[in-house]
Amino acid sequence: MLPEQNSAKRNLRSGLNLIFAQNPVLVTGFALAPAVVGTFTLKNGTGLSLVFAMVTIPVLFLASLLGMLPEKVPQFVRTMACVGLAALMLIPARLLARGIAPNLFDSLGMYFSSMALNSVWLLRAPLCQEKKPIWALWEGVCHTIGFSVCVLAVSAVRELLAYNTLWGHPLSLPAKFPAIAYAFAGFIAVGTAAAVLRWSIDRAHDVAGLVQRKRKKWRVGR
Amino acid sequence: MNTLVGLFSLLLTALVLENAVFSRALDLTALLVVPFGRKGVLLFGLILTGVTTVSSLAATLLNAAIGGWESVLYVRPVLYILILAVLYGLVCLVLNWKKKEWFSSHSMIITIAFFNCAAYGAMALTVYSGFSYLESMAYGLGLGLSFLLAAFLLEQGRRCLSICNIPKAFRGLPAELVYVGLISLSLYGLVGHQLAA
Amino acid sequence: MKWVAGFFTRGIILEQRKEPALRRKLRTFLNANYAGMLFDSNLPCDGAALSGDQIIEIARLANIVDERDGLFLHEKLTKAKKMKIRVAVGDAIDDEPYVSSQMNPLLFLQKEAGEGLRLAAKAVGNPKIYFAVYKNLSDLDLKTKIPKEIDGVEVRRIHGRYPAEFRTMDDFDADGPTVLIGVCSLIHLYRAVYEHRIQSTCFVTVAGSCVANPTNLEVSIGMTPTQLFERCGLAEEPGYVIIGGSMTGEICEDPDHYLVGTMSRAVLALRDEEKKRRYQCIGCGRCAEVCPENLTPFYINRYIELGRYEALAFYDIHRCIGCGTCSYVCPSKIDIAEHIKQAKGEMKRRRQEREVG
Amino acid sequence: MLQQGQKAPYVRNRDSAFTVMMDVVIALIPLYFMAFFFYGLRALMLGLASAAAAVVSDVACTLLEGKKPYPRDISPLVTGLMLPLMMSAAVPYYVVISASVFAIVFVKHVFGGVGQSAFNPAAAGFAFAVACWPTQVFSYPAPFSAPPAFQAVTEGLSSSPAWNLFQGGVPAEDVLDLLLGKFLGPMGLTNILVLATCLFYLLFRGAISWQAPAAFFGIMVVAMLLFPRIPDTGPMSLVYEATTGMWVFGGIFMLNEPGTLPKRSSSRLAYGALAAIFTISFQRFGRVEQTFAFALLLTNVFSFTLDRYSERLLRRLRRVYLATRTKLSEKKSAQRA
Repeated sequence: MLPEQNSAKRNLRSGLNLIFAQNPVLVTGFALAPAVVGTFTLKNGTGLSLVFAMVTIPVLFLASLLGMLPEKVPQFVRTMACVGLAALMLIPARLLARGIAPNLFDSLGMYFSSMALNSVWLLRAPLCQEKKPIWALWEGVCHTIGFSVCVLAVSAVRELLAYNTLWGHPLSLPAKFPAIAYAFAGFIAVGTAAAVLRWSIDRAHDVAGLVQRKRKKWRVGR
Repeated sequence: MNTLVGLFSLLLTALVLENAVFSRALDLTALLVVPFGRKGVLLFGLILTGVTTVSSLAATLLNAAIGGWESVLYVRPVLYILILAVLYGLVCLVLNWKKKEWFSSHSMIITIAFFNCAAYGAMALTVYSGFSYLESMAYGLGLGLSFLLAAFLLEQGRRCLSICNIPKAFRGLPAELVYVGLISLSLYGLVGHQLAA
Repeated sequence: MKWVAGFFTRGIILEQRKEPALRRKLRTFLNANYAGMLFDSNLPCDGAALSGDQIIEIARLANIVDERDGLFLHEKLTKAKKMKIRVAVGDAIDDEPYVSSQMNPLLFLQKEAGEGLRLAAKAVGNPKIYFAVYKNLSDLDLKTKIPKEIDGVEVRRIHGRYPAEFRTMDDFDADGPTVLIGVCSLIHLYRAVYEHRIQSTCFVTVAGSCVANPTNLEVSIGMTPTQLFERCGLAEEPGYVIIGGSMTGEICEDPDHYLVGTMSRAVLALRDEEKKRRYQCIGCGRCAEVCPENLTPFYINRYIELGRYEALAFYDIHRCIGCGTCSYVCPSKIDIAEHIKQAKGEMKRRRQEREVG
Repeated sequence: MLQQGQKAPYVRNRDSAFTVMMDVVIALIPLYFMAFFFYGLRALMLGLASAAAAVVSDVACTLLEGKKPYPRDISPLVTGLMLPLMMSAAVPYYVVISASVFAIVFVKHVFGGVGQSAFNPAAAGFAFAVACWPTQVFSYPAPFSAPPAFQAVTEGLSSSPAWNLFQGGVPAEDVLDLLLGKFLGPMGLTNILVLATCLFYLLFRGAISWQAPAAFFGIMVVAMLLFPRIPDTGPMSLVYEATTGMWVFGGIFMLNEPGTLPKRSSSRLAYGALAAIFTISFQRFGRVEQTFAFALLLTNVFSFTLDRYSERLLRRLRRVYLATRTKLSEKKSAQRA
């Protein structure tokens, strides 16, 4: 374990960054498949966030624990162990999903189960092996929040436009765009969301820079 | 002869109509984000094709074995993934034994090629459609090749986008997503009115 | 080869706008102190009595510069003699609009031009001789007739669309190695041989939308554009002044002090009536349709704008002859030719830096 | 110097981006005239709404990108005017408006605006409308039925002969009616004679080049004649397909959209051929009755590639040509010596 991998301040900050500035879906581009196709209703989005949380947090934690194993154990064995855990976590996730909506699993189809193989933990697990379990857990939580923010926002907008409903409750809007529920609109929606996020981060940076400069000026002036 | 034509049309269906990337967004991360390079994408696609072919066959076999046992419903996806894990373990063992250096430099590509939505999707879709053994293999093959087709189209798209004056917010991933989305829209003319499952 | 260079050429059909300068008589406009400077030589003032080497020697003594490429005529002739030239062509092509400073002297000083060409031919070993004149002069006056033969020398017309000068070689290539010599320098050669005159003048077209009486002038080297405009009269204040052709010439920033030289060929005072509107490139690809070298200026320009110079080699940017047809046709009024010129300079600079560093 | 910043060449062509696009707008006017003739005021109002939506969203996007709007750039107008012509005259206003907003925002401006669009905005806008509201776009009022200008049209709508063809049947319409455009169909593109006139106008004005449409129409006509998809003779199949299909309009207006068309003439030929092949295969295997717009979107992907391969071929030919020329001249001089 490397010491700089485990400094508290650094880990806290990098975790919080995952929510917006380093959003796993919109900025880094992980786990795009469910975020693109599965997010045509808000319920689906919630279900995806749920299964993401159920899979990613424990698996990253496990990866960090596996990091304590001796060097001799080859990497692919650790990966297999993680895959096994991820697969098993699908069962409780599915039971919980029934609580949200009875037909959630069917409406998500294969995307529900394929979340067990999401690229977030696949690509992050080797790095989490160097971390303390607590920080791996923190990273998993932050990844989940980042993923949920993106997926919930996209799915809410898509449900509103495609069906004029939100969580199944009808709302009156001037026009219905049924095609927004299709895959192609998912691509465009996620792409646009990524652009909007990037644009707002840029603006936020501008504002922060302005504030800092002003503060400096004020100090110099005194 | 008839079966051959049927298999071929199934392969084409998987290749174009139900293209892994454009109609289901499978493996989009590997296509858009992971920096494989051109050769890496080709290697990835080939391994993926092998994985989808073998795993869809395995899924069909498994399904025949466990049959219509209702309470197995919750376990089925878990079993699919465990099959993948076993296949992965076997391949890694062999490679680790025979070609250690090549394996250590390409282990990331192999890992991602085994564990992704496309490999899982091939298994789930073949079982869902109730294909026979040959059909499921043809479908898995088509699904893997469809990734290569999408990678080829996206390569052209990237070149085209590289000389476009794209607004700053859209540069990179967002523009590529919209690009894939518009190709997907063009394939809507073939597929027609349906939701991806 | 000929049909390739004729009908199937790529390029543009230009309004030539050579009239009225072309039909007007060639006038002289000389500085008193320069006129009639002679060089010392005891060679006879008779072309028939001179040998080839003596003619080259006279060209050297008279300091004649070929207005076509800026080379000294004697150097050019020596080189041509070594190459065993089969064809010598008096170049009066003038394919750019407004410019007629080679055709006009050819038409009005026929004897001098013809004799000059024969002298030059003698100097390089008696090849076949022709004059070359551009063919597509659609808006000529009825009075102006370009004869089939000038002083016993056949006049060949260069067919095809605008950038015609660069493929003149192809038209004569069938007969063997060819040398192209500007008509103005041939006239000066004649004068040097028969009168022992040093070249102290050059032929210049003064034209453009702001010039009251467009004329071809024989002027002393070293006059300023302002003086020439005074001679020909200005109808209105010029928007900008150009030295050289209207397609490839350069802006003259300071017409009061610029000195007109052998290579100037034309001094144009122009003024754009409309405000020049710039658009974004709409990607129509007309530049690729007209490019005489069959390049794709669209992509070249796009890569230059993006600053990706490494991609330019693929598009064969070094084959660009700088004719400006792409900028001419561009409906978005983008200065593609200028961009390519700058990019070439930039690439050269970078290459040198790499070699040094 | 009164005028500054002039660059060589100092004489320029009179055509400008404005006139090039204005030619397309002028070519669209007779189609609107036909639409007005058949369907009255509603046709014009649809065009106006769509064009206004396109222009407004274009200006908004330009401002959002932090650029100055340029009023002489009328490319959104062209896109906006093309879109309603392809739809039924009874289509609700929100369909055309959202189609043109989609075309401008997500197809044109995402990829950098005018001249840089990777996909044809009008085709994408139409495809979006079809994906969203296939019934509204494809159910047509009868000609001269005078649908109300502003209210929603719900009655007297039925499918067009293109639907019959799509189902594998032979249309029942009179051939003369088909040729004159008097049948149920998209509001602006039923009259093939007017479309042909537009094609010749655009070709004559130089607003479009001949290569892409020549290859496209050549292959389409041959395919329709030799391989009819309905149980009828080749010429009749051609008449049916050409009059009812959108590909004639598309091959004239959408295929030649300058931003997406390849730049080299040889690749334009290949591009037209590719578009034709995709259109035909989409017709045969697709599940939408008008497939040209979708096929064109797929063709657009290859535009840059075709140019690149054409350039590569040209480079090779150029080098071979130069090498043989020097060899020939060397041989000649050797013979002389």
